[in-house]
Amino acid sequence: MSAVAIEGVWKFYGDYPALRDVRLEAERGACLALIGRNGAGKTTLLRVVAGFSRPGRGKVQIFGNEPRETETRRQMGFIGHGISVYDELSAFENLMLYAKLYNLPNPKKSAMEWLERTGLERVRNGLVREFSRGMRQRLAVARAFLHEPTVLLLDEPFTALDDKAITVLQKLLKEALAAGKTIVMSTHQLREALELATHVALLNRGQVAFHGPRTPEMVSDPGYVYARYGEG
Amino acid sequence: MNFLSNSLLLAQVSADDVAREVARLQRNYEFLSYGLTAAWVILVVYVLMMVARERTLKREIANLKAMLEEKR
Amino acid sequence: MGFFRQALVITVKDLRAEIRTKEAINASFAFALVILVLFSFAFDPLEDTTRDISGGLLWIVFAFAGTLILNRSFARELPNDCLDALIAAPISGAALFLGKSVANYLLLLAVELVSLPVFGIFYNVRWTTQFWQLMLVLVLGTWGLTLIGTFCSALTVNIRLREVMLPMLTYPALVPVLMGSMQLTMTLMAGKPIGPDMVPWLKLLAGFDLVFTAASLVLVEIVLVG
Amino acid sequence: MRNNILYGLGAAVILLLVRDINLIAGFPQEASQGAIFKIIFFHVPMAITAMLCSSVALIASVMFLITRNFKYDAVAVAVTEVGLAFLLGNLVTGSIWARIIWGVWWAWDVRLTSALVCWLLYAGYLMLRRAIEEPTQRAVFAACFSIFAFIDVPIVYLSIRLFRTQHPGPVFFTSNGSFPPDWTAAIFGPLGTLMALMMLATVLTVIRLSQEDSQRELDSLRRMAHAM
Repeated sequence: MSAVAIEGVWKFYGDYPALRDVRLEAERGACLALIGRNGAGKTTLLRVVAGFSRPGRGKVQIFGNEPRETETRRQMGFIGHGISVYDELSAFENLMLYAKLYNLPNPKKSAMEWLERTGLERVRNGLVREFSRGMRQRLAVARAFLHEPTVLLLDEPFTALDDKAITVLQKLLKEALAAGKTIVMSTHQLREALELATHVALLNRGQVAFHGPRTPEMVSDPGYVYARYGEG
Repeated sequence: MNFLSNSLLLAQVSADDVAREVARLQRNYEFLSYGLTAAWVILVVYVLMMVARERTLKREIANLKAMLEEKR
Repeated sequence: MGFFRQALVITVKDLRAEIRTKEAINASFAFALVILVLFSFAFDPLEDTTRDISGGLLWIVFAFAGTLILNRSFARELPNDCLDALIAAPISGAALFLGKSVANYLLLLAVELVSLPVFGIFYNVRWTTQFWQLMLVLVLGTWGLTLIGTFCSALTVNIRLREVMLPMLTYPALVPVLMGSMQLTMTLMAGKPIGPDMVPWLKLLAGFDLVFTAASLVLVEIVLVG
Repeated sequence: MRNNILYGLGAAVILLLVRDINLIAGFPQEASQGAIFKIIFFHVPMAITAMLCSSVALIASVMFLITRNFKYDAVAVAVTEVGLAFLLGNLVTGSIWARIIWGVWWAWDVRLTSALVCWLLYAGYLMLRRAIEEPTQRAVFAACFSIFAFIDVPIVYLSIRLFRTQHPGPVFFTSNGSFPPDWTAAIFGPLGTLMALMMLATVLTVIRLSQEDSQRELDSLRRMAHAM
């Protein structure tokens, strides 16, 4: 059974199909990079996979389950455009909040552990409002990894990050892949993403224009996929 | 019998009463006509609003289609 | 983790964030104060007739002040896309909604409890004579107000003109709650206890609260996930 | 085809209304209220049509939430808007009637007030729709609000009835024959004003529905232009 299976998904905005019959799969331990132009449907697709919006037709399965099932949600981690932590709370309080929501056995221990792994343990009682951009982003990463998800959904993960955050994230993602977790990410930063990716899917106007394993050519020339499979 | 009682009643009313009654009836009719006119005016205005919307919709669709052609 | 514990976690989070900034609660209380003062120009505060309608004034103040708190409720989730993370977390939309409603409820109750003595002083009303019955009305009426308000706050969260839309949607829907609370409060402010003739109003308030608690808990999942 | 049926229905409505107005003009005046009482022949059926519209809106909204078919969403908007127009007619005629009978334009009586609150609620529905741009979200949120509004209306009515009872009780279907049977037939009969107004509402709804189709075409064109 594949970790993430997208089976003939259509998503409509009114009558306009933002996704047309998308069929993709990602095995356990695979990293699928979704590439494509702005408005090609990458974010829409990720949101459907994450269960934030329902597909108009077709279905998404995470280890054979619906994305909105409670058990599935426990296995999924999502990093979107925003950092999804509260400015008015401290770093520690933010992580404690999510640890409790995910019903972790020892919320305090998990929160402390992830503060350490993202290098935030010294500022754990500072309010997020006073954090620098990089610190906020590292906290966002800690928030997403806190409950040890087995499926990671990342929407443009490298876009707004500073160097330190990119290093932290890449290290964590590599560890996750090595541990057999599954990653689906949409990206503009072809170089960083293609280094990690095992598979690549090119979306064009809501359709899958190309889907296959990542080849060495793609890494050496990030424009390769676009050039080869086109932009219509 | 009916005629008799009616004429008896009529004999008791003064000219003032008659005038007041006529005025009341007239006011009644006037307001009835206001009411009915208002009801129909509302519906007609609604229909006119729909026509106007139809027009703007058509125009916007035409504009957008032209723009999409242009972009292609 | 149980449904109510999840709701509690959300409530605590909202209250903590609000108490750190005090944005909504300060604005709400200041607004209540201003309206109380303005009303004193519209109606002579020392006349007996004013005291008769003072219960009504009070609830208008609460409804206005409440909107400020309710507006912030879901808007607080916007800046960092926090709502996404909450929806992704394994808790039901109903628990999320209940938690937020309770947080708003407590905040609004706090504003109301602070406004009451001020109101008593300004309008020379002895509001403490039927204290516990007044509290009962406050508890029931405010729950109806927050419930409808929080639901509409979720509906209007990402539209332009949110601040205008929320009162437009909530106030007409709140007519039964406001009317009931006003009637009861007017009686209590006059120093009379709730007699048998006023019991239907209490029933109406309780019924409204029950019906809409059920309806919004059922519908909110659809609103949040689409 | 659809247009022909529509024109036919429209013509039938006009004929029916002409017939009814003729009939009503021929009726004698009501004993205590005089000519103004005849406003009831439009005042009441307008209210009933509006109520029916809100029920249809509820059913359409629920059906939309279950099936996610935008046809139902279109029905819900169309019917709500037409219902609002009819309810406004009901309010205005009621107000004019009140001016004669009670001497004031607005009496704050139970039914008038609940109708007004109902009107405000559904006007809020339309405003909410205008404010939301994304079509799916617009339809979902509007459907939820419509359900809320529908639940609210009876409670509003109940509360206002508790508040004051000043309106003359319902005059139909009671045995004290102040309302003759041929008058009842002029409203509720198969050729009565109620039927005529309901047909009119249907015609308007169908026209509004086709506009909603154009609206959706417009939405998708916008989205397409945005994506390019």
